[in-house]
Amino acid sequence: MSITLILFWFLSVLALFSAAMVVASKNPVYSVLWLILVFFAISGHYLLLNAQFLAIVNIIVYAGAIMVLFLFVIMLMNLNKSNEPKRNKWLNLAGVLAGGCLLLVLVAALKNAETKATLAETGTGNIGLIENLGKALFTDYVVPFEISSVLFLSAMVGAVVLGKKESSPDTAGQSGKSSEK
Amino acid sequence: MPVNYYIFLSLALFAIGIVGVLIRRNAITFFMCIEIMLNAVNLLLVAFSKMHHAKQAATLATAGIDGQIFVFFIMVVAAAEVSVGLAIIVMLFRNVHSVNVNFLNRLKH
Amino acid sequence: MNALIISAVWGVVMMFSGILLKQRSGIRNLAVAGLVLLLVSNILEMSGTVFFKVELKGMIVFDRFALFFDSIIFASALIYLFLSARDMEKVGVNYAEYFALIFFILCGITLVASFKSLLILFLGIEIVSIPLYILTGSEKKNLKSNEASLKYLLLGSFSTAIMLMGIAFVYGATGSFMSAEIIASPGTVSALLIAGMTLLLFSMAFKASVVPFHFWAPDVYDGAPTVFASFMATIVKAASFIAFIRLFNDLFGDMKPEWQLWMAVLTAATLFVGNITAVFQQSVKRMLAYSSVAQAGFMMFSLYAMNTDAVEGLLLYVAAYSLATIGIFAVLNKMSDYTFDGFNGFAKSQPVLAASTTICLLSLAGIPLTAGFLSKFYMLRAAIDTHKNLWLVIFAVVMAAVSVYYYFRLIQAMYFREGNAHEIEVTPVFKWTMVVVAALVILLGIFPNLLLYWFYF
Amino acid sequence: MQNALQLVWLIPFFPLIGFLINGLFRKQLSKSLIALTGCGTILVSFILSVWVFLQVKNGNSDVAEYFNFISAGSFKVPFAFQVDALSSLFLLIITGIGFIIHVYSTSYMKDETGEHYGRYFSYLNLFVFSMLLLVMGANYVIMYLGWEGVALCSYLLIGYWFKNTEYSKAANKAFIMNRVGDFAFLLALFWIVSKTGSVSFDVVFSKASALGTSDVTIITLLLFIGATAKSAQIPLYTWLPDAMAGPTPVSALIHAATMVNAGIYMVTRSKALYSLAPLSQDVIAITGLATAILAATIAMKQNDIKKVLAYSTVSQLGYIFLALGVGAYTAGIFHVMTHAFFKALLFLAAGSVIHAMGGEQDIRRMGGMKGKLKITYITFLVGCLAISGIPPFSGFFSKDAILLSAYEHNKILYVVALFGALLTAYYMFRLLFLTFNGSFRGTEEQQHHLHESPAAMTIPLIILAVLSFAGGFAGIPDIFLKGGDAIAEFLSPVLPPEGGKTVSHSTELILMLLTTVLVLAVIVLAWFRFRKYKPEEEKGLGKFLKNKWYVDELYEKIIINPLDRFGAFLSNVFDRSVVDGLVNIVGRLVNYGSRQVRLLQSGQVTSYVLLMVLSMLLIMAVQFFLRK
Amino acid sequence: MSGGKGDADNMIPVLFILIPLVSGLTLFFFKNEKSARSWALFSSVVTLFVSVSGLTFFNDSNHLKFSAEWLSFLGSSFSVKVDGMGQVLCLLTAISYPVIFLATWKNQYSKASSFFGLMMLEQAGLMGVFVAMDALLFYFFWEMVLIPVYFLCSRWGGEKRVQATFKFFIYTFLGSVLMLVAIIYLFSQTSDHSFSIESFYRLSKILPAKTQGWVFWLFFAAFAIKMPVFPFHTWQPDLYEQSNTPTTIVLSGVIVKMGVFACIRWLLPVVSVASFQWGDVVTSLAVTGILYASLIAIQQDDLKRLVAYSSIAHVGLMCATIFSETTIGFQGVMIQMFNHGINIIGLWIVVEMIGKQTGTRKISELGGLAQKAPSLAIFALIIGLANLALPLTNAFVGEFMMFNGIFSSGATRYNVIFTVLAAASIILVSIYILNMIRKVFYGNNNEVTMAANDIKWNHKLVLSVIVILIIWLGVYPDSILNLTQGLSETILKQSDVMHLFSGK
Repeated sequence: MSITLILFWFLSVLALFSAAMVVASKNPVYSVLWLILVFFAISGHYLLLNAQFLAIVNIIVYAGAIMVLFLFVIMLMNLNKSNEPKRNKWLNLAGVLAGGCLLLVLVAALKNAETKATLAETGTGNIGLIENLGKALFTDYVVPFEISSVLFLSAMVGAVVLGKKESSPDTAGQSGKSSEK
Repeated sequence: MPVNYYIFLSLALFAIGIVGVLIRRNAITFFMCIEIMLNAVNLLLVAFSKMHHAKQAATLATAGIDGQIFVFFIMVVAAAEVSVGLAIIVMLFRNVHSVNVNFLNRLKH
Repeated sequence: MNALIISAVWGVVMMFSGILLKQRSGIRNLAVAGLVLLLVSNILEMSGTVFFKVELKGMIVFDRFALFFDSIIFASALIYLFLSARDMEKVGVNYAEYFALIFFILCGITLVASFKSLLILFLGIEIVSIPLYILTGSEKKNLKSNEASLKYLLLGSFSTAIMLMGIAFVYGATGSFMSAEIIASPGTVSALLIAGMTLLLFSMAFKASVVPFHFWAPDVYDGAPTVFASFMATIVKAASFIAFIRLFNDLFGDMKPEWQLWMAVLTAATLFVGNITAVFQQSVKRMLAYSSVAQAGFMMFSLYAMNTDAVEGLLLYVAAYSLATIGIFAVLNKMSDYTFDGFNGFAKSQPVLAASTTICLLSLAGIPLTAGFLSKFYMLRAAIDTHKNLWLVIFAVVMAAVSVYYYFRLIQAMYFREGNAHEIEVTPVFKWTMVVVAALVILLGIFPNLLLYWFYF
Repeated sequence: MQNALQLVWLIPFFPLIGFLINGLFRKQLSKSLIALTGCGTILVSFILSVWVFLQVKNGNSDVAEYFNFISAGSFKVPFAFQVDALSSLFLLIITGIGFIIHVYSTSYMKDETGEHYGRYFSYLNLFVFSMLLLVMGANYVIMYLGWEGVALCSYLLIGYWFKNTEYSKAANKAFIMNRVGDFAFLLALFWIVSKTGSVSFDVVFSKASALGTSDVTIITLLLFIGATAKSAQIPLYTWLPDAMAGPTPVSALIHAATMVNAGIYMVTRSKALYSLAPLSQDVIAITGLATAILAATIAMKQNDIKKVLAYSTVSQLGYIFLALGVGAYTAGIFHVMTHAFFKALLFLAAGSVIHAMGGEQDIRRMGGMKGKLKITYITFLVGCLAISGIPPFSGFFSKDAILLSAYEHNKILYVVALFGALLTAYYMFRLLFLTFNGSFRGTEEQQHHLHESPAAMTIPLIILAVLSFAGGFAGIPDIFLKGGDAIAEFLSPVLPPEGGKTVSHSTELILMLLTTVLVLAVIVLAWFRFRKYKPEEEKGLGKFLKNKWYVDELYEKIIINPLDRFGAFLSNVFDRSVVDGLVNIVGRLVNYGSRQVRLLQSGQVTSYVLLMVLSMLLIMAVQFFLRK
Repeated sequence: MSGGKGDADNMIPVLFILIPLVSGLTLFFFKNEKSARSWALFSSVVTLFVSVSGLTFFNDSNHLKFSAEWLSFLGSSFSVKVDGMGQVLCLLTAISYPVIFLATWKNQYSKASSFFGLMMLEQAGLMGVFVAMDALLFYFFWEMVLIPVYFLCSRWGGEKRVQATFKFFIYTFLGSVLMLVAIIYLFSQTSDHSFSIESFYRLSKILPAKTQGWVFWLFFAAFAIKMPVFPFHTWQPDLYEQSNTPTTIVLSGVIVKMGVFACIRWLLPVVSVASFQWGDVVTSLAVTGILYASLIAIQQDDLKRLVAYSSIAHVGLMCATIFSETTIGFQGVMIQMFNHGINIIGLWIVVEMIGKQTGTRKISELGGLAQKAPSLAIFALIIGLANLALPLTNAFVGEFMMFNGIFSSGATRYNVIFTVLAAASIILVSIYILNMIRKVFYGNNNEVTMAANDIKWNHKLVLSVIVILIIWLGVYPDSILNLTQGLSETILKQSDVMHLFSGK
């Protein structure tokens, strides 16, 4: 058993377990922490696949930025186990069963796919390096890259719209009332 | 590494994400589960990109790079989505002091 | 290309207009000007005048179909602005920002209408979706709006995840995101590709609010501020369908046997649930929400049939449906009471508006000599041309008869019930725009080639 | 003169004109003008009919075609009139008797207001017009036009006093019963059309022999059912007695000259068909005889002067059908003619009585009127003698001819028919004695009021009495006068005599004698019984007969009531609950479905996702594992 | 669409549609009730004039045909033609409108301009249905009739009008859309991808029997609901009872003929094999309906409902006759469409007058009206007698021919049974008509009828026109039969499939 394989299994188990714990934890703060662990495990996989740039970005963007944002929000709201909503046992069971079945169906469908014998190269290949990716991003993918700026702009505007205090509560109140009817 | 492993791993993660969506009522956790699903997709894309690279590197040195670029864009979008999403959740929390996704059901039937 | 860049730029312009212009009418006029510019430039592009030359690497292709569709969308949006721009003031204080978001959405729509790469599709859909989450929640103090926004966000991102998984599978099977290369990829249809296709089907069905992925739609349309609900239910829905049809026509056209049955099943389910559920609604707004689901069922026919008729018909359908729904929503927006009873006696107090609304409703119900009829006609014809699953067509027309029930309930309320429909104030512009809408609906119903001619010329 | 016969359209045309003038200008015209128009037009028709009769007697006959009434592909119905012996004879009877009745009416109805007077005469003219149409039609469709026309007129005239609900009910009954017959007639017509492709008499009769026996039998039976309604035979006779609701002259018109003869005319006209269908002939004979007896028994116990006469009509018509059934068409027609005379006489005389009594019709309140109403009495007596068949009154000859034919055909028929003849004599003289003999049983006021009718009424009576007496001489049997049977000779182009007589002269003479003796005996019996009459309650058989065998009640029970209840069930239960209910259930199902389906929209994000995932699961599973 | 003077010659069918359409649209802008009323009457008289001139001066195929480019990319065109049946029915439509306007001259309507506008639009639609020679165009007009009716009935009428109309509307709409499916399907089967009637007629020999079977039912659903044939009739009595008289008159006088008309033009010749195969079933339904409706009519107390059920019975007979596929039957149906239209218009006017004079339509509350309103009584009697098909009135000719048609039909083995059952209705019809007349007009006055007056000159005029038509066509029906002769034979030839089955 090669080191790669051992690493693969280790990271896989880690990712799956952490993911499961994200779902299972009662306290959202724990969920965030477990989720960060998932991200790390997946970054490990990226490294294994020689996609260093993505591994780093994954840590920075997800674990670093997004998850921190989550944490802030959770803390802002002061959420903890106690105000975690009650769940319906049967519904949960149905959820687990549905997800499991979906997994089963997909796995069964794909286990004999033509990719069965194909390998994803690990350790080698330099497409994941920042130099190559950067080159591709700013040549072939420059248009989508620019377009994604529109996305950010709109997200930014959105944050403003949603976050800014209503200066004239009267109008808002009125309209709110009117649609309540 | 057989690409099947990655497929199954991603699917498993994806499924966990779905299960999470199904059983958690907390909007934030709900959101986190979606992040798990996105990550599963990312992992799969990277694996496929490496697979295609392995297959086609002989003809095209940058074969498979598009998969990784896509992952990059997914991360970008996810970030934007999360920012907006959390803004909405906060706005809601301000109004009703709850993040239970099922707590609000004025809109039904 | 013109439209893509101008819409993005104009979105930014609108962002700043909020700071620079104090007059709301100024903002409004600016938006209208932008939209006119968009429309004109787009029509110019149809005749070959492209302002911007950008190397797109084949990821976006502005073909005739896309441009034509864009023109329809911009024209609809223009009418939408004429009718409803004033009402956005009621929603909240960020007047300029709403316009900015709308322009961003239009930008996204041009993307989904002309994508040749799944990456662009993904980006386009997100550019459309994220501003929509915000617009839905823009009435911040209104709990319904909040709730709708949250539901939309959660379900929307869930569907995004599904879509991405689908894209990943497709990529795995073919090694590319470009439609040309996906079609050209050798070998038989693999399980991976089918799985990807199916997942994409789900997520697109979600965006197009096709049953059983429609659950968000009624709640969101109901909860969102009416002005934006109208925008979502028409222009955005149309965009989803265009994306849907492009995806399945360009990428999976060869795999028709794999998905045609599902299209049929989804069509039937959508028609059934949409129409049947709408019957019992008491709120006109919610009825319209369900009706939009039901109308999606008819649009699904174009996907099911996927032939020339279908594509042509979808364009007409989009135009007819958008016109009529925008009109009705605009009137609804003026009302203080959204229930059917709120419309009682409306014809007495506002005969012109009532007549225009009636024409819009007739169009939605598919009564001949309105655009709605011809578009439905196209759909049915396309479906019948497939020479199979005729039960579906019969089922559809039966459901169309059911739809008459709820559309005509509104007509009844307006005309035949004594009521105290509150005096509403409308500007002459509004009135005339409604008349124009009604006239267009009828004109398109009699001479659809006025519209479709442009598609071919 | 062949072309001249093309002008026969003038015969029905004048009554039509009379109808239009009187009908449209009834408010403007004075009564005398109305009377003049009414009678004048018929008189012109009568004169024309005489002229036509003479033409026909000279051996002319013609089918006058005017225009296409109906055409569809090869099927054509021309509007055509037929002039031959049969129709010309009927023309005479109709216009002649009709004219007399018109004249009589001018006086009888003089108390009516101008408007109603005009209405009355317009109806009468229309009646004559319809009947003329019926007998002149050269095909079954034209005949049918008149056929329903007379039904309409009888409806109008029976319900003439429309304020009286009972009268208008009787009118309805008459029309509807006739419709039942029409229904059969129409079916026969369809049958004829589909088998022969034509309705013209000449074409149909020439093709008749090519038809199968079953076809002919069905056609003839259906036609006969039609005839039973019009000519009041079992089972469709009950309308006729009720038809007494109309003014008395109308009854005379219906019973003597027009309506009831329609069936006989039609059967006679269709002789070519009937002669091919022995079964139908037997049916006709038996029905006719049964009707004759049934009606006679009922007539014995009736107390309404007009009702007695009505049942006697039914009975006499039964005789005529008996004649037709046994193939003695000439005898039948002969009896039609004589019956027209004496029945018109009897009715008009009864009218005179009623007139004198101020509208009273119940014979139990009459009696002893022969002193005051001499002319009426004598003419009535003539009528009674004629109908009873006392030689040499007209009824004797015609009835005898029928009885003889029955004897030739079947002895049993003869015996029963003879019995009927005795009953006739019995009830007629009962009527006569109760009305005119004995002491007056009415009120003082009525007695004071008794008077003979004016000349406009008595002159017609006298004319008719003469005819009733002498009418029989048109058909004197061979044994009395060789070639005396003028009527048979006249009719021979249409109704050629069939075979020789099988009965010897001596037998014939014995039979005549027997009949006469028996009838006289019955009259004597009646004399003793009713000379001094005291009303008494009927019991047992008498009550049964008085209530007309409870036939009306029977019809009510077995046909009308069930139909009515069934209709009510359909209307109130089936149509509302089942047919409309099904439609409404669909609507309610949609509504119910709506209420149920919308529960899916629970408002809970989790359940939305769950439903989405489940559908994904389902589609995936089917896609990958169940298809192919 | 319109051209110079040269084209004006063949514009008659277009004028049929255009005059009411334009006048209807302009009517919506009228403010004054009186002028709206006069304008509507005027334009309907103009239409009548045009239609009469189409029968007389311009009675050749040149003038009665028109075709223009429209929706050509869909395979459709604006092609209209007035053939024999079209002439008859257009004439009926044209006559009925002035008659209705005159008869209801004094009726008051809120928003009269809309009322008359909708009436005229309805007329335009009706004309269109009768002259359309293109399936899609036909469908357009078919629905175009429905919309004004919906508004007319819902807005002006009895208390429960809205529900009754709604039911009617959804019911008929369902039928129409099913027909639409059939039309599109047939279109997709035509060799030249065209909606023209010729292309459709060519299909009858091509389509396999099974396909024809369900296409037939899709079509027939629409027609059966419109006619209506038992058991699709339940909308009718309710609607007639509730809606306003002018609309009811048009509905029962002309609109129900659409179903019969459509069967002849679009059903029999197009799916002739199926029409033959299913003929027995349809005829059974129709015959059941005849007896059923007649029995129910006897029970009705409301005059309007009585007329409604009587109409069901009469139309049922037409329906049954169509499927007998005989020349005489066809001719009978053609003339009866006109006759029944005239008669029932007359009957409605009488009913309306009774209601106007006494304030009630309940038979049980009426009586003795003949003393107060003798003219009305006479007209009622004549029209009633025409309705029960008395000879020398128009309906007799039609019914006689139709019964004959059914009886001599080679298309069914049960012709005798059908005829016997159908013809039994002549007894039932006389029962309910005469009972109605007796109970309403005869007998003595009561307090309801005491105050009644006789009818006015305008009603006398209108009813006289109707009576003249009744008698004229009763005495000389050939004037219409000549018009339709050719068409009946053409249609029959086109739909003749018996040879296919004669082996069996």
